[in-house]
Amino acid sequence: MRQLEGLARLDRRWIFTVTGLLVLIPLLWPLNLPLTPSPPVRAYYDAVAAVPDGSHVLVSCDFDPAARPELEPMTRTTLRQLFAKRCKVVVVVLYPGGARLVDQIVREVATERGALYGTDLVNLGFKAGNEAVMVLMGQSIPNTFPRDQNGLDVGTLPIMRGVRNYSSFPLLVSISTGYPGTKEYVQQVQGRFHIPIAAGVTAVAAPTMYPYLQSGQLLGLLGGMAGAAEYERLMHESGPASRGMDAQSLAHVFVALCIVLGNVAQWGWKRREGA
Amino acid sequence: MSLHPSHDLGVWVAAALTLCIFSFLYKDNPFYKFAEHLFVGVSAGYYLVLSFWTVLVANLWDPLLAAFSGSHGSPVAVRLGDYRAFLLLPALLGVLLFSRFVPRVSWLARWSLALIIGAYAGLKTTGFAQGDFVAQVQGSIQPLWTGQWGTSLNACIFTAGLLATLLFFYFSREHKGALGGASKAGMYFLMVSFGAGYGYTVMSRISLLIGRLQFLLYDWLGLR
Amino acid sequence: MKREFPLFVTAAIGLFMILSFFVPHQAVSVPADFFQQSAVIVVAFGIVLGGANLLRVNLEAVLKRQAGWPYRLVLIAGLLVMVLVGLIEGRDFQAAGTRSTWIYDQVYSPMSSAMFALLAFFIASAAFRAFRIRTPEAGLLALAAFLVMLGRVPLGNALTAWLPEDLRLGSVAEWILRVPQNAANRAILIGAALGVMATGLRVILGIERSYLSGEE
Amino acid sequence: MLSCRTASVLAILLLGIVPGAPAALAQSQVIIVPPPVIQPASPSAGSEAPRNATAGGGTPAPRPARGLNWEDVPDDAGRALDLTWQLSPDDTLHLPLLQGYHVMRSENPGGPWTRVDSLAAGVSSYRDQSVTLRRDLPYFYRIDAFGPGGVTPQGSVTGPAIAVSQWFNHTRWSVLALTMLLFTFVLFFIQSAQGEGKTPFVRRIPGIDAIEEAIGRATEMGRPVLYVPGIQDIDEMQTVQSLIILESVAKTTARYQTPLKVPVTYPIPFTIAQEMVKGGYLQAGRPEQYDPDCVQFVSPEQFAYVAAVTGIMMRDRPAAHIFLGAFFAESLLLAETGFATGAIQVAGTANANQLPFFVVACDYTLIGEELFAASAYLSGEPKLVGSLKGADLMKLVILVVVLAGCLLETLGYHGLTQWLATQ
Repeated sequence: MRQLEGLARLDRRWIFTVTGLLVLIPLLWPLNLPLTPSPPVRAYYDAVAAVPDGSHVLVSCDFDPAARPELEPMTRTTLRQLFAKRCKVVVVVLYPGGARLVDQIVREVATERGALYGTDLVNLGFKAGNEAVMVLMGQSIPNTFPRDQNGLDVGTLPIMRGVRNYSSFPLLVSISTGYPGTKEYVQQVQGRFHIPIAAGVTAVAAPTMYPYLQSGQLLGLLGGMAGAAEYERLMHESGPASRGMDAQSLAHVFVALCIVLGNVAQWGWKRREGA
Repeated sequence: MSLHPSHDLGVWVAAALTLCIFSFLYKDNPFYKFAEHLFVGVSAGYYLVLSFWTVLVANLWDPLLAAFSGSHGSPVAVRLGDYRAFLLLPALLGVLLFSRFVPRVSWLARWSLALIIGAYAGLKTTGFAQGDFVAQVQGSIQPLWTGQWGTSLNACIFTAGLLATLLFFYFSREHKGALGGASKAGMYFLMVSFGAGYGYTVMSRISLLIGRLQFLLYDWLGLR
Repeated sequence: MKREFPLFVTAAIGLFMILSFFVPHQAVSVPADFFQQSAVIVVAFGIVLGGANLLRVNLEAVLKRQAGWPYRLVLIAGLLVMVLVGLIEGRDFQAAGTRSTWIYDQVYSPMSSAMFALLAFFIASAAFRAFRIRTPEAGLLALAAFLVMLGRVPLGNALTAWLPEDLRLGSVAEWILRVPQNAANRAILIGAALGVMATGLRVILGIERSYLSGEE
Repeated sequence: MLSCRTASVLAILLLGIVPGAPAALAQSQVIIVPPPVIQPASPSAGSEAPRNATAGGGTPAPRPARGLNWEDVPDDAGRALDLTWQLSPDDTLHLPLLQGYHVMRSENPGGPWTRVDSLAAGVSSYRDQSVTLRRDLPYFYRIDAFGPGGVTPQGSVTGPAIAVSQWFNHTRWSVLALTMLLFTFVLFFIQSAQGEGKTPFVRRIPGIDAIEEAIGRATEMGRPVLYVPGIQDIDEMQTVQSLIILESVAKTTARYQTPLKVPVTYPIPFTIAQEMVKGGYLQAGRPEQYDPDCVQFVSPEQFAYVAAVTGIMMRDRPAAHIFLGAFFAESLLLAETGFATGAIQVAGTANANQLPFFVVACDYTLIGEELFAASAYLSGEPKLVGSLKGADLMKLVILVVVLAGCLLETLGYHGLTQWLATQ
C-alpha cells in the first residue's frame, strides 16, 4: 500500500518525462510495430494505382504548418506514387497559410524523383475564395489560376496543355485539414462535376468522412498519421509517418495505462486512509 | 546517425524559443517567463498590424479615399450598393472607443459597443438558427428501419440518444419520473461522448508533439 | 442619451440583421452589409485600443518597478518591434522575405506550435491524476476513452485480430464515435443553438442589458 | 425604456406575420433577334459548311454554340443571371479547333458587346455576377466560340435578360417558422412571468451553484479568484453570455471582498468586461473597491493568452478558477495546470470537443446550454427565467418533429425533411 500511496502522489513531471521519451525514442530508433493497412487506406492506394500511367492528376493540398506532422508524410508518399506512374501532377492550395509549405514539399519530392517542373508538375499556388474557387475550377482551371505559385503564365507551361477543368483529370486527390477541404470538394465538386476523389485528412476529421466513403463519394481515405503510415507500408517505405505511428501507439497505450494506474493508486490510497 | 546542425539563424531562434516553452514542463522559470512575455508582445503586435492593414486601410481608408477623390462616381450611391461615404460613421464610432481613456466621457464608447453587439447578436441568432438548429434537426431525421438489422439498430440508438440528451437540458421541471429516466440516459450518452472525445483527441495532440520533436531533431540538429 | 440610445441602437440593428437573413432585397441587404462592415471596422479600432492599453499597463509596471518588470520590458519590446516593422513594411508585410514574415515564422509560429505540443504531456498527466472513476458515469467516460484510444492505433487492432471484424477495437471505436458520441454532440449543438438564440433575443430586446450597465 | 422595448416586441411580432412577399418567378425565355450582321456567322451544322478562316493559316474557326438560355438567379438581390447553352459541335477533346467561349453582353441587341468572361472548352453554363451587372436593366447575351482559327459569334442573341431582386428567400421558410416559434415562446413566457411577478421553477444546476462555493473557498483562503471568459471575440455569443455572468461573479467577489482577476483575449470584450466588473462592484455597494486593472487585455493569440494565464495561475495562485465561454485546444492546458495548483475549478462551454477535458479536470462543468442558462439562473429574475421556459418548450417541439420525421422517413415520405433543408 505504501507504494500505491507514492504512486498517487507522483509528481506530474515523471509522467511528462515518460511521455516525452515514449515519443522521442521511436523517432530516433524505429520500432516497426505491426501495421495492417485498413480497407480505406488500401482503397486509396488502389485508386491512385488505377489512374492510367501518364495522365494528369489534380492534387489539392489544403493544410498549413499546424497539420504538417499528420499530412506532410501522406502528401509526399502520394506524390511519389504518382511520379512513379509518370503522372502529370497539378497542385493547388485553397487553405490560407499553406502555400509556402506545400511548395517546399512538392519541390523536394520532385527533385528527389527527377520530375521536371512545368512538364511533370506544376504548383498553381494559393487562391482565396474557398468553395467559389472550387466551382470556378469546374469552369476553367487556367482562368482560375492564370499564374502559378511563382508568377509564371500557366499558358506557357507544357503540362497545362490539355488541362481545362475537372474533366481533364481521372482523379482528384484532396489532402486537407479543415475548411475549405475534402468536405467542400465532395459537396461542391463531386456532385456537380462527377470527378472521382481520394482523400487524406487529419485524424480529427477522419470520422466525419466515413459517410462519404460508404456512399462511394470518396474512393479511399487516409486518416491522420495512422493512415499515412499504413500507406507508407503499402508503398514499402519506412517514412516519418511509420516512425510517428510507433510513437503514437506507445503514447496511446501509456495514456490508457495512466487512467488505470491513476485509479488503482487512488483506490489503494483511499483504502489506506479509511483503515 | 550523425548530426548536421542548421546554419540558419532563424532555425536556432525557433529552436531556442521552443525549448524555452518546453521548460515550463519542469516548472515555471525565467526562460519560460521570457518566452511568455515575448509571445504576448509579438502576437498582440501582429494582430494590431494585421487589423491595421487588412481592415482599417483596406476596408475603411481606401474606400473613403476613393469616395471623396471622386474617382468612382458619386460617393453615395446606396441604390447601387455603394455606401462608401457612410463609412465615416464606423470611423467615428471607432474613435469613440478611445473615449475610455477619458473617464468623464467614457460613456460615449457604449454607442460603439451598441453597434457591435446589435450587429453580431442579430447575425449569430439567425446563423445558429440555420446552421446549428434547423440543419442539425434536419440531419437527425432518418428512417428507423432500413431493411437491415445493424443500421436500423444504430438509427434507433442514435435517435434515442439525441432525444434523451436533449431532455437532459430541460430546465423548467424537476428531473423525476420519466423525465428523470430520460435525462439520466442522456447523461450516460454525454459521458460516452466525452470519453470518446478524450480518446480521440489524444492522437492529434501526440502528432503535434511529434511534429515539434521532428523539427528539433531534423531541422535544427540535422539528425540523419 | 447615455443609456436609452445605445439600447435603441442595439435593438434596431439586431432586428435588422435578423430581417436581412430572410430578405435578399437590396433595401435590406445593402444596409445589413454596411452594418456588418461597420462592426468589423469598429472591432479593428478595438485592436488598436487593446494595443495601446497593453502598452500603458506594462509601461506603468516598468516605471513603478513592479515584480517581474524586466519581463514586461521584453513584452513591450516584442510589441513595438512587431508593430513598427509591420507598419514600415506596408500592406505587403506578409509577403515572403519580409522582416515581419521572419518574425512570424521564427518567433511567433514556433512558440505557438510548442505551446500546442505541450498538450501531449498534459493529456497524459490529466489521464493519470484527474481521470477518477468515482461514479458509474465516470466509469463510462473512462471506458469509452480507453476503447477509442486503443482502437485508433494499429496496435489495438493487432491485439484484437482474433475477433470478428466488427468486434475489433478499431470497429468498436468507430461505432462509438459514429453513434453515441454523434447523438450526444448533436444534442449539445441543438441545445446551445437554442441558448444562443434566446440570449441573442434577450440582448437585442434589451431584456438582458447589463453589458451597458455601470453608472449613468 | 419600456416603450422602446415594446416597440421592439411589436417589430418582432410584425416580422412574424409579414406575408411571404410575392416570389418573383424565374423567367426563362429566349428572344431570337436576327443575328448581328457585323460578323459573319456560320449557323450550319454541316461538316463542310463555310467557316470563316481569319487566322492560323487555314485552320477553320470553330462552329458556334447554340441554344443560349437565361434565368434570373432566385433568392438574391438581383445581382446575378444564370446562362446555359449547348456546346459547339467542335467542342471535343480530340479536335483542337475550339479553345473556349467568350461570354458577351450588351445593353442593346445590336451591340456594342463587352466580354464578361472567357471560359474553357467543355463549359456550358455560366453565372454572370460581375460587378458591372445592374439589377432591373435589360441585357442581351451571346456566346462566342474561339479557337486558333478565330472567333465565331453565336448565330442568335438572347434577351432581354433582367436580374430582379426578391423580398423573401424561399429556401429559408423553415428557419423563419422555427425561429419565430422559439421567439414567440420566449417572449410569451417572459411576459407571463413578469405579469405574475414570481420566478418560474428551474431545476438545480450544480455547476452554477458551485461558482459561489468556489468564491467562498477563495475568500477563506485569502486568495484571488480567476475568471476566464473564453478566448473568442464579441461576435461569439458564448463570450457575450460569459460577460453577462461576470457581472454576477463580480458582485459576489465584491461582497466577499475577494480580489478578482480577469484576463481577456480581445479588446472589445475587455472593454465590456471592465464595465461588467465595475457594475458588479456598484451593485454590491462597494464601488470604491473596484480596481480597473483587475481586468487585463492580454493578446488575441490563443496560446500567447494561455501562456499568460498559466503564468497567473503559477504566480498569483488563485484559489478558484472559473472558465466560462468559448474554448478550444487550450482548455486542457488551462484545466490541467489549474488542477495542479489545487484550485477549485468551475468550467462551462458549448464547444463540445473541449467538454471532455473540463469534465475530467474540473470540479464542476456547465455543459452546452447550461452555460446560456447561467445568467438567468444566477439573477433569479422572473423574466430571464421565463425565457428558459420558452427554450424548454421548443425542445418538446424538436422532440415531436424528430420523432414524426423519423416515422415519415421510415414510411417513405420525405416532405418534412425536404421542407427543413436550407441553403
